[in-house]
Amino acid sequence: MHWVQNNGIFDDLDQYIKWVQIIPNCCWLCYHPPVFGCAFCFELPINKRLSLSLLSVNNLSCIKRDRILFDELGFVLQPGELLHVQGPNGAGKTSLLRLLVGLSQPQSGEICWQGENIRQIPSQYQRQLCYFGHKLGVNLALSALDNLHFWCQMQGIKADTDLYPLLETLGLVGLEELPAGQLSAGQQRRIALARFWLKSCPLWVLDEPFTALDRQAVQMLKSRMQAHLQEQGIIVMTSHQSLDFPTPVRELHLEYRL
Amino acid sequence: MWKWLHPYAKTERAYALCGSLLPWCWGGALLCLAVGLAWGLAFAPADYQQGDSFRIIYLHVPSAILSMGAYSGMAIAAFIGLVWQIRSADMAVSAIAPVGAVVTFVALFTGAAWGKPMWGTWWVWDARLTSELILLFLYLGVIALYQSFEDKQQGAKAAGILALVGVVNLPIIHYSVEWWNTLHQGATITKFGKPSIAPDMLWPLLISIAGLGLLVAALSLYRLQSEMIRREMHRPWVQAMFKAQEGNHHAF
Amino acid sequence: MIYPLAGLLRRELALAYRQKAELVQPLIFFVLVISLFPLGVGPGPQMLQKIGPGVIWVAVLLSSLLGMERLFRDDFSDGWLEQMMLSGLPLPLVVLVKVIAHWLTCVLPLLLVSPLLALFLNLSPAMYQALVLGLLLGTPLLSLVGATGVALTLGLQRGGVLLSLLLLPLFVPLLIFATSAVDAAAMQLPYNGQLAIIGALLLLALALSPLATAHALKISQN
Amino acid sequence: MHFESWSAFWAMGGYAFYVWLAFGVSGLALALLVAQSFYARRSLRRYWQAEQARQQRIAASRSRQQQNSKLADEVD
Repeated sequence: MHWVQNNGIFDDLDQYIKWVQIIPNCCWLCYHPPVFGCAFCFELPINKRLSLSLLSVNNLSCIKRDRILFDELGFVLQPGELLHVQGPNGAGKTSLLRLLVGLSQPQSGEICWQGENIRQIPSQYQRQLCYFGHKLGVNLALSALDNLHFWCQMQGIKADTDLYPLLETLGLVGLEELPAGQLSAGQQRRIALARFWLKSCPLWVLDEPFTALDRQAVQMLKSRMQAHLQEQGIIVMTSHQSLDFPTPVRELHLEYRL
Repeated sequence: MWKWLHPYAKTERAYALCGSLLPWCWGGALLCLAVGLAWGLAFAPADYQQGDSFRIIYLHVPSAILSMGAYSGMAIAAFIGLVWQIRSADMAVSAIAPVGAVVTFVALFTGAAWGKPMWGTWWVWDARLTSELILLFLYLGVIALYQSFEDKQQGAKAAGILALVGVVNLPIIHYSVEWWNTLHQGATITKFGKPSIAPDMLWPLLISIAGLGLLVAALSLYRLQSEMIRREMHRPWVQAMFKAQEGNHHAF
Repeated sequence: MIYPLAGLLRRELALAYRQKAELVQPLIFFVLVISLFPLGVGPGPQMLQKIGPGVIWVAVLLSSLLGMERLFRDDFSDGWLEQMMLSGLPLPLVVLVKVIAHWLTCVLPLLLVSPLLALFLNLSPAMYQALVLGLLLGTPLLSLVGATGVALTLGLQRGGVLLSLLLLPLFVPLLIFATSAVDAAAMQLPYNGQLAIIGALLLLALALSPLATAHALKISQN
Repeated sequence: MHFESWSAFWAMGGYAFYVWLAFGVSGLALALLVAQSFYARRSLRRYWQAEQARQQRIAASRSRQQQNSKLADEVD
């Protein structure tokens, strides 16, 4: 089991559970033995402790066309963490992301949001996440403005805020009312990325967000992501570029299996 | 239900179960078909109205019953696959569909060959023939849908939903066609009616129904096994099985 | 819940407005098919009246198949479907909204050109009335069942022909009852029964088809 | 036995063509289905054997690559 730990203490979930059981009132934030006066040092049942991590993935496996993409994958993500999924083409990065957002169902294993399986709370979970996939979800016949407007309506976001300033910061000035089909690939991706400015939600899932973007747009997205992390958000993303974030980035390597 | 089904959710177990049922099905099918058809063809008395042409009944009725039976079996498998997410059940849908389609074709063809001496034409828009024809189209739809998917697992699930949609529609189609038939043709076509069939004629019929049923079951199970192998080619259990078979050089 | 769904409906209508040409094509096809029949079987008014209901309904089925793929195909390929599935809205309701929008934009125009057909095929006013009532009740059924078929064939590159193979057998009962309603009207007989059955079928489809479609859409994402 | 002779049996009371046509075509259809089922299993097996060979080729090429890189390291 590849347990992606967040502070290097624990190699796997079992070890974590053992540790928590040995020292029942250890600090659930930093796992240290209880310190008098620490607000986080109090007794918590084990399942509660695990549930406090926002997104936990347990024993996940994915099989496509009789090929094991990954199995027994597990990790826990806490607020303010970024998971950078890496691996060669065909290793299952996109499949993992689609499993995480609940678009496809895993062969085995579970994905929990605040301790509850996302299959049990689909709509509640979906309200907490924003997904940027290979397919942008931008209709080429509609304008950038309409695309975002209808997306906001669907998400239940009252888009009383003017969309023009946002489109301006995204470098789409003057293109707001053109059909998206007339824009370049990078510009279309910017339209889709605007969602991360519109919806405030803790979990962002991005699949190769930097491809086809120019340097300025990449920089803008990166700073937006850092701001999100500072607001205790969670990001799961794939990218072939290395992220030069000042904050620590957790990495998950998927290897290509035959 | 779940407790009973769960062990067979593992493909390997389901494969073994199929393997243990198969010899009985093959044997029973051959025996029953041989007895039923020989009895029906050679020993049963001729019908006083239709003469010896009625002997087609020993194929027509079993295949007509089994065509519906196979479809309901397919729909049940699809339902199990849908609700309990059992992979073997999904595979069963794609395994049964071709068998059911062939049986439906047999029912249609024997119906036509019976209709020619009785009604004077190969094809009449008789209610039963028509709904059988639509049933064939439903089968072909399921097969075509399954075949067009590259990802067979996805294809099997889609075919399962189609089978369920079809099974909801089947009674509606059947009754609508029957109603349509009476509306348009009324009593112009003398059907066979429902004469009380003599026991000498009935027994071989029952035996051949059982025989064809077992044949359908055997073929479905055999194809289900093939489907399991195809879908799980790289799993250890298939590897082990093939290696063992290669060891003692037994072809299938 | 209402606000997002209304937004979805508005989006569909806006899209249809942008793609007017695509909507008109099935309509022209419909009128063309129907005007081919008098050329094929001869212009005798009696004959046309006799085959009229069947011809119209077969043409409705065929032309509705042409526009059916619009339901989900574009959304599937540009990723909007994913966004809809992650919107937190119940998928069956989303499907229902899509179907309503599809019916309004693709099928309703068929109803609007139907007086023309009554002229072409020499239908009596009573027959025309039965035809319109049948179309009103029957075409939503077409859209609902069609949505399931489209959702099932979404994962395929070319699902067009397959779609018709899947759907046409399912439309048999509708064809039978709808045409017989018009036939009954031609003979001055009551046709409430047929309409009631179509209505019952519509309710059944309304209850089951969104669920089946939603499930098929989920499968298409796997 | 209902029929008096074999020729009467084959004649089927004058309906020989229809009866034997129905039985023949049905038998043929079912036999084809059975044959196809068995053939499909055989070809699955062939496919598996080809797949085995492919895996071996991949493994061989990998070990060769590793050896080459080792040699290259040694040269360095």
